[in-house]
Amino acid sequence: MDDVTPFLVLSAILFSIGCVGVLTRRNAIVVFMCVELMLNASNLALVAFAKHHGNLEGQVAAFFVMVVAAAEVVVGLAIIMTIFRSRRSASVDDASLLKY
Amino acid sequence: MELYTPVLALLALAAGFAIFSVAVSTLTGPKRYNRARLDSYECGIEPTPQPFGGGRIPVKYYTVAMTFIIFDVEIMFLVPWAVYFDQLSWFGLIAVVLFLFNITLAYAYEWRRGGLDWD
Amino acid sequence: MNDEFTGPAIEWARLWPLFAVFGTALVGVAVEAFAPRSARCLIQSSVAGVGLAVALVGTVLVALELPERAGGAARGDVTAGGAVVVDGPTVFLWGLLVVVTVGGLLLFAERRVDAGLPVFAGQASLPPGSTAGPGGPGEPSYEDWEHTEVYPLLVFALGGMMLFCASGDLLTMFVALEILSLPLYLLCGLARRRRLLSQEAAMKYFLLGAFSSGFFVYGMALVYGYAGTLNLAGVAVAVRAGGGQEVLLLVGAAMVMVALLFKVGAVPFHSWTPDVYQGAPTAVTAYMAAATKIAAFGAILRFLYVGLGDARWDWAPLLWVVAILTMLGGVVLAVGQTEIKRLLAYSSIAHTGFLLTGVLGLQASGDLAEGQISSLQAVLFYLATYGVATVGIFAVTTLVRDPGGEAGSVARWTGLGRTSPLVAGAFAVFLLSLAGIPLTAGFVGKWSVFASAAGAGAWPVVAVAITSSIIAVYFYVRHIVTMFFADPPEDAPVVVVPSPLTSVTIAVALIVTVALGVVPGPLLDLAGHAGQFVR
Amino acid sequence: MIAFWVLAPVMVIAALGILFVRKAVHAALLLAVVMISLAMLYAALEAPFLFAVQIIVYTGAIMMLFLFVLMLVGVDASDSVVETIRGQRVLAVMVGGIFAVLLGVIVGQAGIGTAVGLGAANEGGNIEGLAEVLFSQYVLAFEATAALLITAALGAMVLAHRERLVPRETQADRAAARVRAYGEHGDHLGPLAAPGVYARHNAVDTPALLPDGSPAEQSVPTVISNRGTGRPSPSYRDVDRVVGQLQSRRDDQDPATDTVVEGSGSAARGEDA
Repeated sequence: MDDVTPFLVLSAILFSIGCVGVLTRRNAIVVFMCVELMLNASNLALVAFAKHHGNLEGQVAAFFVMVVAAAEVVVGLAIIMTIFRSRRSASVDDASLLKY
Repeated sequence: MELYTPVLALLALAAGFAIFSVAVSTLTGPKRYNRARLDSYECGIEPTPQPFGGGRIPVKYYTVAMTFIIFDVEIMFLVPWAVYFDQLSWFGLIAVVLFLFNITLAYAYEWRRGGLDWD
Repeated sequence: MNDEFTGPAIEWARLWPLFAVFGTALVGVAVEAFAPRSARCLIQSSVAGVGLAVALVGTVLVALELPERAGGAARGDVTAGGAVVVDGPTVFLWGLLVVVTVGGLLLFAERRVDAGLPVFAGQASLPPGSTAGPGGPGEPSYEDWEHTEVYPLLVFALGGMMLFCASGDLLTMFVALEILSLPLYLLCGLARRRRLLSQEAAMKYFLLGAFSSGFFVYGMALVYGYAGTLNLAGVAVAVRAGGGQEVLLLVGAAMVMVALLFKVGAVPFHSWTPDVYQGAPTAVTAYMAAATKIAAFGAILRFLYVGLGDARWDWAPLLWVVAILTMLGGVVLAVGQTEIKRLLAYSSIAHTGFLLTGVLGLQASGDLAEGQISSLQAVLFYLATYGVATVGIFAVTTLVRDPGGEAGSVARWTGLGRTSPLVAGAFAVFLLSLAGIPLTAGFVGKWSVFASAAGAGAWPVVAVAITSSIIAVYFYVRHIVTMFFADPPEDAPVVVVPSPLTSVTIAVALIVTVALGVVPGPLLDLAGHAGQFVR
Repeated sequence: MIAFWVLAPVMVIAALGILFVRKAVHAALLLAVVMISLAMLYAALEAPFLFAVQIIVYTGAIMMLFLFVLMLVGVDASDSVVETIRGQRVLAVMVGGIFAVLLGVIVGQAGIGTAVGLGAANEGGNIEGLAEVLFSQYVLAFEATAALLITAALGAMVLAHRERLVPRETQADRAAARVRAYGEHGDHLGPLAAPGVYARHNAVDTPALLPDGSPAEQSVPTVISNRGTGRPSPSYRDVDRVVGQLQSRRDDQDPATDTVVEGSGSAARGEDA
């Protein structure tokens, strides 16, 4: 347990999966979940690096990221919900008045 | 790790019980579905306010969920402060009181605007 | 750990404009909570106005008192445990942000352009199209209601921006990024007219913004992995010491830059810009087009110059590519646009490219020839000219209206110069400034960023910049020509006479744009006087 | 390390699942799996406080909000697989490439070295250590977070809360209005009849029977009658048939047959029950 590399690899995998998810999924709520996955992966990296460096700054950063994510989720889901109520669809593509 | 064994055992037990009960009731229970059965209430009072569309929950409760999240986050900030209170002394107290005041302002706003009214 | 805890020194004397802004927003929330509806709009806008005035005065006072550092090359202080750096560039950007926000506030409070109705939706939680209340005509309805929450949101966004360009560590920068973004996401979705478009703009902006902030956090983690600290000065120390896993630093810095470049709308992270600029209420577009760019360029400069200044040769080539792509992408896509706001959005993308050209002009202060414009000075000056012209030009677009809202199509503006020469003339001046025609502020700005980039040896980028400026002149001038030398259509849009709020905004922006073009000296000196970043 | 090797595959599979499941609610549950596993990894990485925060804030609050919104917009909302932006998947593959690079970078650094470990930093307790960092370097960020939370509250209220145009109607107002309606139009003053639970049937979707045998349609909850759910018409027809039978017997037969009718009536009741 002296080497945090496996944790970093895992966080890289999760981050990339989240990234691919944002680009391929069409449901706004699922897209947003993939963003949350990315943030979680980043937190894992922060906590792993905190252990690596032996200081707690990384953990505090991860804590802040969680808190900020909470506020972001409240605002974001409110926006997604509003547009769903207007259009009765949560698909990113159905929201296409603004293309080109 | 030994410390966590009972916890893990309990987790496994709880998960097993949950899965078992759901599975058994699906397998053996009678299945009759109609719109009245899938309604929020099969009988009783008419739910107010009515949900929009086909959803089950009125959008109004979003503010309740939001309030929960805000206070949740607030408590998470209070824990380190409370644990380390004797060292943080006045500086920490002022910082936290300022923080709490701000959150309370948001709460006052929600309350005054009827975000908490139950109708 | 077991030592006695001592709180960090928080220098109120340097930070109080920031606290004044946040305090104003909090007062705004209290007004929302306790003031009666009818009085709210007036109280809110006055509270915000007073708060901004206090912040502006405070910024000036703070600027006058900044202690000199490094033998006069820089001035300022690191405060709040290294989280905030108040130095010359910071206060310059603060002043600029507050000024732009005042413009935004005036546009927010405008009522006369839309027949006495406010700019924002009466009740955003209602689906678009469902207009009034339950009653018929004469019954109470949401029609003349207004979300006065927009004022505290505006001020919160300003606070976030001020913190953003002053943050001394990546975590504070991240929190500030969110503080400035969340209100803007919300404001984008609150248009009174064309609600669906507005809500879609908010959703796109939000989803892509959240995506980019994911990149920021991961980049922050990798930089932390490299340096063992999130503090930019600490990162600089680690970079100078060398060793460690360089690649962590580079990937991390690249990811942080992705998020920052997203905020300024650089190609290839620009796709949100036209949609959001078009969908958002024009007052919000005016504000965020100017202010977000100012704040985010402040953060980009600080991150690159302070944190990664010694790794310049690692990031400069990548930034060359981004700058070239951004300029070309912006102008090429702008040529085919038929909507005014989209046209301006693409032009703002091109301006991002010009600003990045200026960022590339970073040189060690020893390499700087006597009297040569430093890149920081050039970018700060460019931001001022761009910000003022942007607020002005979007303010003008609110005036030309069709029955259903603003006349968005370029074709509708045909012949406007004949029917209302004043409005068309103001629009033309702003366009010329954005194009960088001499005797406007835009020219001086462009000239200074190009000069500083050329001085640093970024010749290819400067060549592309000049080429794209010429293309840009083509479509700006084409628009001016159709405005003045073609006949107006039968059903020409109405040009409304705004209240003094909008008129003053436009007039001041116009005067500043022309004045900075004729006598750029004082502001250039001021930007130069700001000096370097304090580490 | 055992925890890691057990949880990591689970997390990767769950995360991949988010990419492929059709229903949003399944994606949410898979994300919850990832988040809870992550909490356990935090415990393994000497971050007990974050272990708790991850569960409480992320799994408890954020996922709750996600599921709440899914319930709100309908759990069945699933996305179409039709590709609307051409080259979308290609782009995704490209991002997969970036992923590979990223992964290669970090694995290539195999062993960024031995971790220092948090033994020293956590000596006085993990939460105490965090508090010290939080209240020194990041105290301003902490205060600024309040701004973020207020923004969230403003946003939720603006977008999800509809304010009242007219003051709230109290019970007293409603009672007064009813009496006024009774006085002016002679509207029914008392409560409506209960549904037909005790009349001929034991479900609320059947109307009560008035003394003359006709159904009291107002006794069925409007929710049910508006949606046309349940079984409205058969019971109505049933009532008509029985009433008709009663009437025809009464018209042309002697009283003795009444008992038969009652018998058939009770048989019908038994069926329905």
